[in-house]
Amino acid sequence: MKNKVYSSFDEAVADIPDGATIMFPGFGPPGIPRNLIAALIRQGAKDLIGICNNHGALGNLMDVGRLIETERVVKWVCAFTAAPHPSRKLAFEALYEEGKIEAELVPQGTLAERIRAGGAGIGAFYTPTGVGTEVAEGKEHREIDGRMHILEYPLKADYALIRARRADKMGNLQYRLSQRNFNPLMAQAATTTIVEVEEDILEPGQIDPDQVHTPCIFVDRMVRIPPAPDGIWDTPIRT
Amino acid sequence: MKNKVYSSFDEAVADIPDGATIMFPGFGPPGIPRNLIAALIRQGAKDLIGICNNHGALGNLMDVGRLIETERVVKWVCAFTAAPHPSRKLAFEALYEEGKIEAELVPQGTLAERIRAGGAGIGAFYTPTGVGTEVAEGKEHREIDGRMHILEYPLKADYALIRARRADKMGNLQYRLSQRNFNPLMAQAATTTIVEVEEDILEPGQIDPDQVHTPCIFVDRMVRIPPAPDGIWDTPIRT
Amino acid sequence: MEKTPLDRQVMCNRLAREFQDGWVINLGIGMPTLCSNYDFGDKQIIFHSENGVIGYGPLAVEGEEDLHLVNASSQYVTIATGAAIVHHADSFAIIRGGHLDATVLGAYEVAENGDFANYKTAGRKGGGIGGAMDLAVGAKQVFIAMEHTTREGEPRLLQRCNLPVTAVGVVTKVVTTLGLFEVTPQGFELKEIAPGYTTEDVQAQTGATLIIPDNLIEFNA
Amino acid sequence: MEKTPLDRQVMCNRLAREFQDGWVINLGIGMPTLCSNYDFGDKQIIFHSENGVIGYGPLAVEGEEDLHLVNASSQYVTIATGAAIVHHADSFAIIRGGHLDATVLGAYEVAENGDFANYKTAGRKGGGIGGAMDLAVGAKQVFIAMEHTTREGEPRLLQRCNLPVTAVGVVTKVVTTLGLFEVTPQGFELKEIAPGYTTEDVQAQTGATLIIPDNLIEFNA
Repeated sequence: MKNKVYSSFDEAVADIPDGATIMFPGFGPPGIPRNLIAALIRQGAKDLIGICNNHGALGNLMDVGRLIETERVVKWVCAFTAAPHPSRKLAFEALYEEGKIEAELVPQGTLAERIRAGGAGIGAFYTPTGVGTEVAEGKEHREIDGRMHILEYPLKADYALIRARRADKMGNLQYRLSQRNFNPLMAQAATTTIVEVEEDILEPGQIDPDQVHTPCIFVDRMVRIPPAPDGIWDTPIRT
Repeated sequence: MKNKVYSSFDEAVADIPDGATIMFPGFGPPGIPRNLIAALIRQGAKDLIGICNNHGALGNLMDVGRLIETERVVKWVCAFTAAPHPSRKLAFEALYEEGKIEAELVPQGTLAERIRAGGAGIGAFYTPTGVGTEVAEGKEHREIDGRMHILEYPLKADYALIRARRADKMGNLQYRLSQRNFNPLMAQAATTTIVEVEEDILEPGQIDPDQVHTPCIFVDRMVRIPPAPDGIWDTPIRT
Repeated sequence: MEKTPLDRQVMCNRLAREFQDGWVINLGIGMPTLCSNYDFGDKQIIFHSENGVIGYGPLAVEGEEDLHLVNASSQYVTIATGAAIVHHADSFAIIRGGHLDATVLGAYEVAENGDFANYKTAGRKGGGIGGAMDLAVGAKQVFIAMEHTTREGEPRLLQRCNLPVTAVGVVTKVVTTLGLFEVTPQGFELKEIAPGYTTEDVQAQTGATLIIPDNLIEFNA
Repeated sequence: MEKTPLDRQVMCNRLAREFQDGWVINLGIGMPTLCSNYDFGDKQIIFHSENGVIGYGPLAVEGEEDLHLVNASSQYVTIATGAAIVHHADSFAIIRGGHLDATVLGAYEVAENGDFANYKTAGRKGGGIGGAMDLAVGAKQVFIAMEHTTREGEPRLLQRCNLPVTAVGVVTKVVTTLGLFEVTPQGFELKEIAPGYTTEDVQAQTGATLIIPDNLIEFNA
């Protein structure tokens, strides 16, 4: 059996080259691979292309916003190029407005579906989402069953950085509650999938086959998150 | 809370009208809604359109082959219009060869993806499957990233007949092992989803939210399968 | 009678009253989340959020947050009895596939043809689409909850949207600080009016010609 | 030396020997299932089947069948340690998405351009595609295991397929009762020959011109 368990986050991300396309899951705090993002920042790869629902959150928790601040990102594919509230500007927005980072704004469901298509070998798909809006500009239109649709293409990545609740040594993963979000989709759409795991990594067979969320065939590397302060763990965000 | 638990299969299928489009899951014996199929045969609806991986299996277990024999089906959408072995002909083949039943032959992965698209609001999708074969004839072709694809459209149904291992009263479902197959896809793609359940129907909250395979929002009616001989249960098929 | 604009909770209660037993609902960021505070009595309402939670409950009490569970506004919530979790593509398959009975969204502008704008403000390069475009085209009904006018007193109910639209022709009902409106083929129909206001008051703050039906009633949440 | 066509298990063992540690493999109905009987030693091979089983083991012993678990041939099988189950669309997302390292399929005909035919026999209206078209375009390598000729002695390795094809230009290796063949841009190359046969014997039963390399060896499973 191939060993997929790595002893450090730094080792797990060491080979990510300049120019890599990387998928980052997370929706709100749950499911963000904070430890792998921190390791990627330490590692120093540049000219990166990111695929992620957002571009970070307010506050000082480690997330993609911290990576973007380092100006090692050239392009960001996401559902928010501005925060929902104009008062909550992040580093991304200034860089984007200055033209220092390119962005592709994608409706969230289209983003999720494009990532799924990337992992599922679908060449392209028609969706009604975005018809009549700026995101439809320049896209192919087609009326299907009396309803207008636009054509959207798959997203793939060189790497996906994933956070899971539980794993076995083969790489079968489980997520807990809304931690799941983009994680299974990105694990499937990336060439190399690297996972930070919240619990001790189990022996094969300890996860019920009916209850695996990401099958081991999509997982390449895993690191158990150490206790704080060595590992990054969420704490409640209270506003 | 709406009551979704019905006391008999006959009651659960009573309103299926002539001309209905119905999805039937199953791959090999596991996951076939045998009790609901038996009730549908008793009910007598005709001019039905079926969507199903196969058109029945050899042997005398209740399945879609028995429905097709009754000649109340006008069209069948499936991945097998002939058995894999020419020696194993079923009633369907004779009816198909005589022109008494229309059929649409679909590669199995395209069938599954078309059903998923039906439940997911995808207007159409491009797949490389079938390019250069008879199933691509008459379909739109498009080269994407240097590879030829064909355009395929979603499948929906008026009804899906489903078999699950476990359910709660709200309609959350779990399947066991390869019983899952087409069941979750069809439950999502049909207007009305009717489920036969192998275990006693649980109270809401007794199934872990992380381990639900079909969320309750896709389930309309459920019937607990009674012990044999009133209920139809699989027995090992030995060849 | 004093003219007091409707309270946000009262506005959302009015929309929540439309929800029927068994409905699956998605509440947008901000004001719409207040709909979940309504007392639904015997009705079972299932709240869906974009991150794949089908069945969430009230906000978590401070100190009892489950760090693996937030709603679409990134607030820690509780899980409802009988909930289910799916991944993001399956969550939007629910939305796009027509499996939501209604969504309640905030907006900057709503037009009498059912268009609305809620993701991009004037003069800003970026936008925050999130799940709004999918919700707008996927849900069976799109309800909007918003202030009747901008902070500067400009109308938000318009003949046509000025801002980039989120979707075209999808809004069915709008509740504002001044009343409840239905989007009809003929334009906005004022169904219920805030206490103390006259139809002329409301028309004066609206950028489209209102239809005033004979059966107009006082706002009733 | 006696000319004895290769045994089916021996043929499948030869293909199974190609599988590398960690490979994900789908075995077609019939003869290909014999590949799972090969002794893989320390190599971990994950067998996938169309119905969403990722990691199945040997056939179930009679009397110990699990009625919820079959392989793609509808045989009751056992579950492997560390298995996972997905639904049919996710199962074919694995296939179509390029996540299978190889598939082994049966065939009626294989052409020197890599086309093959395995779903429809001559003169029959219906066909049995099953998962074959998806496997053929999705797996990184497509191996075929089949008799070298038809029951009537007609060749199955051809310049071009006569029957309706399952996919075009995808086959990489073929094992038949007479040897192991690779599909190259120049046509079929005979890599290993069944004991007792001459290259002329094999060519005589083949419908395309074989490439005979200098390093041709005896079939070695």
